[in-house]
Parts: sequence; structure tokens; C-alpha cells
Amino acid sequence: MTEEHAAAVQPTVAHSGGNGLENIYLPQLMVIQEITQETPDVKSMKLVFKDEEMQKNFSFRTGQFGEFTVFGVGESTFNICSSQTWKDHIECCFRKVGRVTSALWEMNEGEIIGFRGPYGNWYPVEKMEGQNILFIAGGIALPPVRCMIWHALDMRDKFKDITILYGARTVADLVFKRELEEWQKRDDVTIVTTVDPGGETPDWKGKIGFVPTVLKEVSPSSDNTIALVCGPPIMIKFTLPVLLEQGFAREDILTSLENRMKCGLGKCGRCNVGKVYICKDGPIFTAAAVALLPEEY
Amino acid sequence: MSDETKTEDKPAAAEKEWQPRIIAFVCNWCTYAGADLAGTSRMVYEPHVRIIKLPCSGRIDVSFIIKAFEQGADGVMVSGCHPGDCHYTAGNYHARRRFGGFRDLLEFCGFDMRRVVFSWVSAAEGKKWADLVNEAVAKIRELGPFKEYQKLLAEDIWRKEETNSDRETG
Amino acid sequence: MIEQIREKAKELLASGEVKVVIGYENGGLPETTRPVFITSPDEVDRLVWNKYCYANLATFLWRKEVSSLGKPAIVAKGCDVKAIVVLIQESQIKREDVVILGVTCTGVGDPPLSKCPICDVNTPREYDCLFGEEIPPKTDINKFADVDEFEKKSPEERWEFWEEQLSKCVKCYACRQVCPMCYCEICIADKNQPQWIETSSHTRGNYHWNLVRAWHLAGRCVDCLECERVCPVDIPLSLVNRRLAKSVKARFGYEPGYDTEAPPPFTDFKPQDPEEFIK
Amino acid sequence: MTGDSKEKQNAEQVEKTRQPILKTLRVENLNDLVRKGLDLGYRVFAPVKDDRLVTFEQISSPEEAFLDGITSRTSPKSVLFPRTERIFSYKIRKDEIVVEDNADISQPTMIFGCRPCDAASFPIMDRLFQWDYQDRFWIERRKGMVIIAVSCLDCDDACFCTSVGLAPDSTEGSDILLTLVSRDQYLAEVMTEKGEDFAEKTGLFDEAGADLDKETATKAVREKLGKKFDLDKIKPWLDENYEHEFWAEVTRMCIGCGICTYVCPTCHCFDLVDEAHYDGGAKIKNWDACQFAAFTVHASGHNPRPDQISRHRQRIMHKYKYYPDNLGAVLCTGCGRCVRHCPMEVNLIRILKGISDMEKAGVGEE
Repeated sequence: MTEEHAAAVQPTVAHSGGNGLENIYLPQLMVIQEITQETPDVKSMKLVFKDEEMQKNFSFRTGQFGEFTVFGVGESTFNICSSQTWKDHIECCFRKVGRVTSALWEMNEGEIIGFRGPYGNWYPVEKMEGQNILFIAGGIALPPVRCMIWHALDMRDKFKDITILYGARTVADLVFKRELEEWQKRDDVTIVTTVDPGGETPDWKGKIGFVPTVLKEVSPSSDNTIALVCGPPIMIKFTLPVLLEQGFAREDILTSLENRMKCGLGKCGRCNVGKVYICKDGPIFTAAAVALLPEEY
Repeated sequence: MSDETKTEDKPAAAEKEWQPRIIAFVCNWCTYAGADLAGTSRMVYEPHVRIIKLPCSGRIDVSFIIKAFEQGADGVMVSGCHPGDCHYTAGNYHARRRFGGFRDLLEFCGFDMRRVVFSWVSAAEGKKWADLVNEAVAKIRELGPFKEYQKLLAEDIWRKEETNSDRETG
Repeated sequence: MIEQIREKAKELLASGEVKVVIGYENGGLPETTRPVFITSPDEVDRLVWNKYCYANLATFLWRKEVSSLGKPAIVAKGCDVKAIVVLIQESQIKREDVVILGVTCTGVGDPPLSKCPICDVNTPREYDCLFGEEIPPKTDINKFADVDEFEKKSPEERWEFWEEQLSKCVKCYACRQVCPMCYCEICIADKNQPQWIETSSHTRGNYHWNLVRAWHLAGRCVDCLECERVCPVDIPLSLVNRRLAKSVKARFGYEPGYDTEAPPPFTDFKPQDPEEFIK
Repeated sequence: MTGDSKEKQNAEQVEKTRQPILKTLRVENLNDLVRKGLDLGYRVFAPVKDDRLVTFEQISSPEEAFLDGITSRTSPKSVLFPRTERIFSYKIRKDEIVVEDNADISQPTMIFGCRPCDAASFPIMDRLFQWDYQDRFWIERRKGMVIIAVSCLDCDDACFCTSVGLAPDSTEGSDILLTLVSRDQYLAEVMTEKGEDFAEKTGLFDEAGADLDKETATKAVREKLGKKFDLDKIKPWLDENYEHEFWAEVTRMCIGCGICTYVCPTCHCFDLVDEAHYDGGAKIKNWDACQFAAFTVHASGHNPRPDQISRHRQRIMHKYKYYPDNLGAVLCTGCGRCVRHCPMEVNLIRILKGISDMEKAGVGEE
């Protein structure tokens, strides 16, 4: 080792403190434990930390996200779509669209990826306790809601009525089908699934129609109810007015913004919208907070 | 900088075994078939060429050549059907115009053009392919590794560290 | 001359023939001008014409921020008109969709930019109205004198030169952004599947970017020198562009920017094209 | 957002204000100052001139430094925040990935001969890099860094430090600020312990007499600078006018080249990319800019800022509204680089003056 190299890796004397700040960009290694193909282009993965100690000590809050690295390819932001009540693993769910997700798509069980996190805020569970919850999700946006659904189901007695409205373009595009069936069977959850007109199959038993239209039909009560809405911008745009019509206050409607992110730490500037950094101050906002933001999401 | 020591002690060990690394971008219909013929006719030729086949020489971009050098190639061969023989009628005519541009561009920027060989090889010219490869390998052996470009590789911000830590353990 | 331009601009805007006049106004710093987009006949007095009108406004013809305003008239020097010609050749704009207010020009900059002494389009070759005294085109100029000079260097010297120059590149892509020919919706430098060009600004990645940039302008670059003017780290970008221009001229007898009807050289071929370098 | 006030407090703690110690440095000793720095093991960065281009580069002898001119082309932010740097690397083995936290961070560094506007950029950016998550790349480098700035005795039409609350002889961010007060003597304002420590080690500084004052020396340039717009009027207007036709009018000529962000001492947006081979790679941090179309584009292809007008607005909003909202400081030091080097003369001063004039007019109407 040359002297220069030594200087490069060790703090020199003149360097005061050497208090060893952590490298906040450094990922932890996680092993892909299980892969489920949800739709033709969506997969979900169960992940565990390679380091058992790490797995034991890891905690996060429902609704937070992480930065997932495919080594040699890049890093991508996904919501942790499992509940904080699950201790032995975390889950993520992604659609194959870009460079990183395409590489992740090709990976097998047992392979290693990197994880940084958890980052961002979480669902205001304390506020939601003792209330009815209405979950509304469209397409690939079920995962960020799904973590809260499981959270609520795992602590079922803390919440009142749970209603789930989930829609996708076609039957094939519905993610977490097994779980949809499982929820269907439970008597403590009301679940409505729908597909866009033309997206149904002969044996489709759910509804046919766009999410906002079906929401009108379902017409859930807004009394003591908190609504969680996640979906493509267009769906949110048309769903909000329906909710407001039903008497929901903007403060009681929660949504998750999905701006492009890189660092996840409020530094790189990419997800800056108004004075807010989505990664740091979000991703979960009330409709009231979103209304204050410039429309850059 | 310790760069000098680095470049010195690495090739010192590697010099003996250094063999040219040549990447060939060839058209599927003529040159690849020609190379195939060289193989099936059991012609013996230098093994240092790695062939990447493309549908047509018209698909070959200057980026391919640069990328090959970026990945550590010492030479690049580009080859397709003879003019008039293109499977897609005119792909190689278009390619020919571009190849002239590649050549002038690379030469202008200081690439040693003996490292880049353009040729037409038909499906019947197995011998020509074998000769071209032998010729290219001989030439590049004479020229040695593409040090200038490989210096850029050494500057690579992650490889640099690798050489350092390799040295640490070795 | 500027009075006539303003008058014409006013007339065009008032009659509704064009919706916007793209021209120059005085900049906030001394010896500068700024592109201006005049949409009302009342504002034509903002237009100026002087030797600091560097910018090649042709780049605004396809930018959506400007094209959304409606049919343009554009103030253009001879070199800028060459860019418009290429845009027409490449079907980016239609000739009838733009009113070219050609201005004769004896050179911009103080001292004049390096492109000016070798200019043969002091009078634009294509225009709808011409402003200023017609200047006969220069003959007997060697457009490639500096390229020829550079080619006398050995390969090692050339490599060394570019290695030093390109190591400065900060990958801001300003050369691309300013270029009137760089109208691709998605540039190869922004593609990441596969990642052809590394985004880091180390010399290796810089080599790739700058060579590809020059290559994608082969037979298209009209030498407006904008890339070189804007480069924040002073890389002599046009030198390599012009080497390719020389190559295209020598090989195919083609120079871009003079003829809206001519097929661009790399969309065309002749069976007898030179191939002296092909084995 | 409850942590707001705490974050501001944190940021303020970083800037330890103390009474400056006044010393002098003889002009003939300036080179020795750099030499001493080199001898003490500092990596010294200074403006270096190559033809017309002045950039901050590491120097190995004082003669390389170029202290004339208004500002360097690129800012010294690259010393702490290089345009490309590795933040860790990894090896890809058959069944294993080995992550190596091996970034090259800490060496004592000296920035020599930067302008007060550049020195002022560091405490402003400290706020961001210490905000919430602590960015060790910035913070650790910053700790080992001494900044010796030189007051401006000249300015050009692009300079506007006085309009954003700074001055040609502002001590903000400097450890030692040198002001040429007579033909052979600099007044040295030693602002921090780091600076004091350094000054002591060099042994080149003398006690200053009470008669020295920099005000006289910088009076002329101050007057020349004047005030180009009213900073107090900017934010109130931005607060109200996210949507305004003014934006399109003043930014339509922007071509999105991003030069303004690349030369800016306070623009800090970055990208994280992997560069790799089959057997290993690295995570690399590169400069990035809000002016690029690809900066915000979603995986779905949706771009929240679809045109250059909205991207340019973002830059101004971020500097003059969002950053003050979040971190209590304007993200601009008035160095004027973006004005000077903008190829289309978009001219930030013009935009800010336009805003401040409008706000004035608005107040008058009420």
C-alpha cells in the first residue's frame, strides 16, 4: 500500500475529529427469498437481510420506501409494500419498465441486491386507529396501499370498517391476486375489485368500470373514515372530486406521491416540488397538503 | 502521483501473457458465414478475435467501435458483404459512407488506424477472413496493447481502487 | 437596416401572416444580445441587429416553447440560414412554415469569431426578405486550413491534444442543447438501456460523448460554431466537426446548408463511393 | 415538517460567528502562504488560468495560482463536491457481493484565492448537507478545509453580491479574508479557529495596526456594484406567483443547457449512477441539473416539468423561495456566473429586477 493510498483511506491528523460519519449512500445486502410474478410485467419479492443481526434490528414504519440497488446496474426507488408488523422479511413490488427494474426482473431467488432505507414518512397510524378506512388503489399502485391494508388487518381490532376498492385496466393487470381472494373470503373486510371496460374476462366476477365511477356506486360513508388513494395521476385526479362529494375532508384523504428520486435523503434535489422534498417530507401526503404544492408530481 | 508505479507493476506481470484482444463486428449474411466457412474448412487462424454478429454492416455504429475500446479491446474489425451483395439491398452501401466518416473521425482524434480494420468478406471467402484475422493479429501484436485508451480505463474511478487493493493483497 | 427589419416584422405580425418574430434584443450585459420573441406589432422596436448577434436562432424553430406560439418569422444570418436549410432537408420544418428575414453579415464578435473570415454566406442563400447590402460570396477561401494544420500532427500528438481537451468536459451537454441540429426527442446520451455513453465526466466517458456528438453531426453540421461558443470549459468542439465536414466534402462532394433539395449524404449512396480504406 | 426550526438551528450552529482577529500579510509573502500550506500537507486548490479559461484546480506551486479577473469560470464547489466521484465500490463474485466503502474523502484542503462570493457559498450549502441526513462527503471534507479568500477590488455588470446581502469584502464563509489595503499589504481578517490555527502555523501574519480599514479599499467597487434589485421584494412575489405569464416571457429563450447550474457555486443537484463491469463496479455521484428534461421524468414517461419554462422557474424558485423556506438562506451568492456565461443571455439579474419592480408597482397600487 502506497503512502498516498494510505492517506486516501485514513483520515489524516489535520482532519479534525475523524468522528466517522456514516456513508449514507451505502446499501445493505439483501437476499431475494421469494419471487412472485404478479402480472405479465409485475413481480413482487420477499427480501431478507443477508446479515441476520441486521434483520433482527431492522425496523420501519408502514408506508416508508427504500432505495434498491441491482449491483452493476443502478438504483431504484420502491415502496416497502409489506407491513411493519411483519418482522422476518420485507417485500417490494415493481413493474418492469426501466433499466433497474428490467435487471431486477431477470434475477433469481437467492441472489443479492442492495437496500438503503427506510426513508420517508409513514401512514399516520395513530390517527387512523378507531376509524373506518377506505383503501382505493389503481393498477400497480396497490403495493403502497397494501402495506397499510395488512397493517390494519394484523391489528384488526384497532380499526373499524375496512373497505378496499381496487381497479386495474384488465384482469391480468391485477396484482396480489392471491391476497385479493384471501381478503374476499374474510368477513371483516369489504372488498370491491373492478376492471376497466373491455378488460374483463368471461369468468370475471368483479365490477366493470373505472375506479371513480365504481367509487360513486359503492358510495362509502365519510363518517369517521380515512381514505387512502393511490394510483396513476389521472385516476387520482378523477377520484378526488368523488371523495370530496362524499363529504371527505381533504385532511382525511391520504395519497402517496411517486416523484423520481435518486438519493432518498433530501439532497439530490430531484424530487423537490415546491418547498417539499417528496423523499424526505413524503411520500405520503394528505390531499390538503398536495393541494398546496405546485402541480409538479 | 502513484499512477506510474501502478502502470509499471501491472503490465510487468501481465506483459508476458499479453495477447491482442480484437473485437469483430460482422454482418450475419456474408462475413459471419465466411468466418463459419473458415471454421468448417478447418483453417487454422489466430484465436484472438471475438466476433459479434449483426444483421447487417449497416447497423454498425461508431459507438460500437468506441465501446469495444472502452472495454479494453486492442483492435476492432468491421466487416460486411461486398458492395452489391447486401442481403437488404443497400445496407452496406450506406455503411460504406459511414465507415469513411468513422475512419476520419477516429484518425483525427488520434486513434492509430492500424487498430481498426474495415473489410468486405463474402460467405465464400473463408480464406480471406482467416488471412485478415491473421494480419490484424500480427499488426496488433506489433503495436502492442492500446495503451492510450487503456490509460483512460485505468483512470476509471472504480478500477483505480481495484488495482490498489489488488496490490494490497498481492 | 434595423428599421427595415422592424418595419417588416410589424407588417408580418399586423397582417397575421406570422404569429411570432424570432430576433435579437439588447442583452443586459454590454456587448450582448438576447433572443427575443416578438408577438405583438407594438413591440418590434425591441429588435436589434449588431455584431453581437451571435446566437443561431434556428434552434428555436423546433423548440416547443417557441413553436407553440405559432408560425414564425426568423432573423437569420447566412450561417444561421444554413441551419434552417438542413432542418428543412431533414423534414423538421417546412419551408412554407417559416418566413426567413435574411440579414447580410460581415461577421459577428469583436474580434470576429473564427467562422467569420472563412464565411461564404455573408449574403444568405435562402430568404424571404433580405436586409442589408448584398455581399458577393468570397471565393478562394480554405475553410479547412486549421483542420489541415491539425492533421499534420502525429497520432500521438493528436491523441494527447484531445485527451487534454476532453478531460475538461463537465458533461453539461450545452453543446447539444444549443445545437440547432440536435432535435432528437431522446438523445443517445440520455438512453440507458443500454447505456451507450457513461454519464460520468471522466475522460473515457467524455471521449465517447464528444466523438458521438461530432459523428451525429457529420454531413449536417453547418459550422455555426454555437457549440464552441457556449462550451463552459472552452473545448474546441468545432474542430472535430469540421474534420468530418471536410471528410464529407472530399468523399461525397457535399456541403450541408446550401440546398434544401439535396439528399443528406448519409441517407444516400452511390455505387462508386470511395472505399480506399476497405480491405 | 415539525423538525423545521430544529433544522434551522442546526444549520446556524455550523456557522460559528466570532469576532475577527485582524492581522496583516505582506504582498510579497502571499506566495509563501501557499507554499506553507503545501508544506503543511494541504491539498491546495486555486484558480488556474489556461488561455481564457479559469477553473479551480489543485496546484503544486504558488505560481500556478491566478488571482486576477472577476471570478473563475467554474466555482470552487467542485473541491467538496466533485463533478464525478465514487461513493463506494463493489466486487461481484459468483455468490457474493462485496461492498467496499472506499471513497476518497479526507485530506486537509485549502482553497486559496477564491472570491468572497464563493466562500459564502459554503456555509449556505452546509445547511443542506447537514439537513436531516448528514452527508459525510461534504461535511468531512468541509471540516478539513481552510478557505482563504481575497476581496474584490473590481466587478463587472454580472456581479450582484451586494443585492443578495453580501459584499465584495464579505467575510461570510472565509477562514481568512485578505483585502489589499495598500500597495504592499493585505489586511487579513481571521474569522475562525481553523483560520487562526493556520495563520499561526505559517508565521507569516503580523498584528494589524488600528489604522487599517478595508472599507476604503473596497469603497469604489461597492459603489460600482450598487444594488441591482430589492431582495426583500423577491420572495413575497414568488410566494404568490407560481403561475404568471412573466415566467414564459423571461425564460422562453432558455435552451436548457444547464451551464448556469454547472458554473453556479450553490447548485448542488446530483445523480447517482452505477458504472460496472461483469466483475465489479462503483456507485458514482455526478453533477446533475434541474434544467435537463430527463431530470424529473418518471419511469412511466410522465414528466412533471415538461418544458423549459417550468424548469427555469424551478431554478429560481429553488434558490429564492424553497431554500429560504426550508433552510433560511437564499441559495445564491450573487457571483454572477450564470449571468456571465449564459449563452442566451437569460440573465438572472434581469429576471430578479423584473420581479422586484413588479412587486414595487404592486405595492404602490394598493
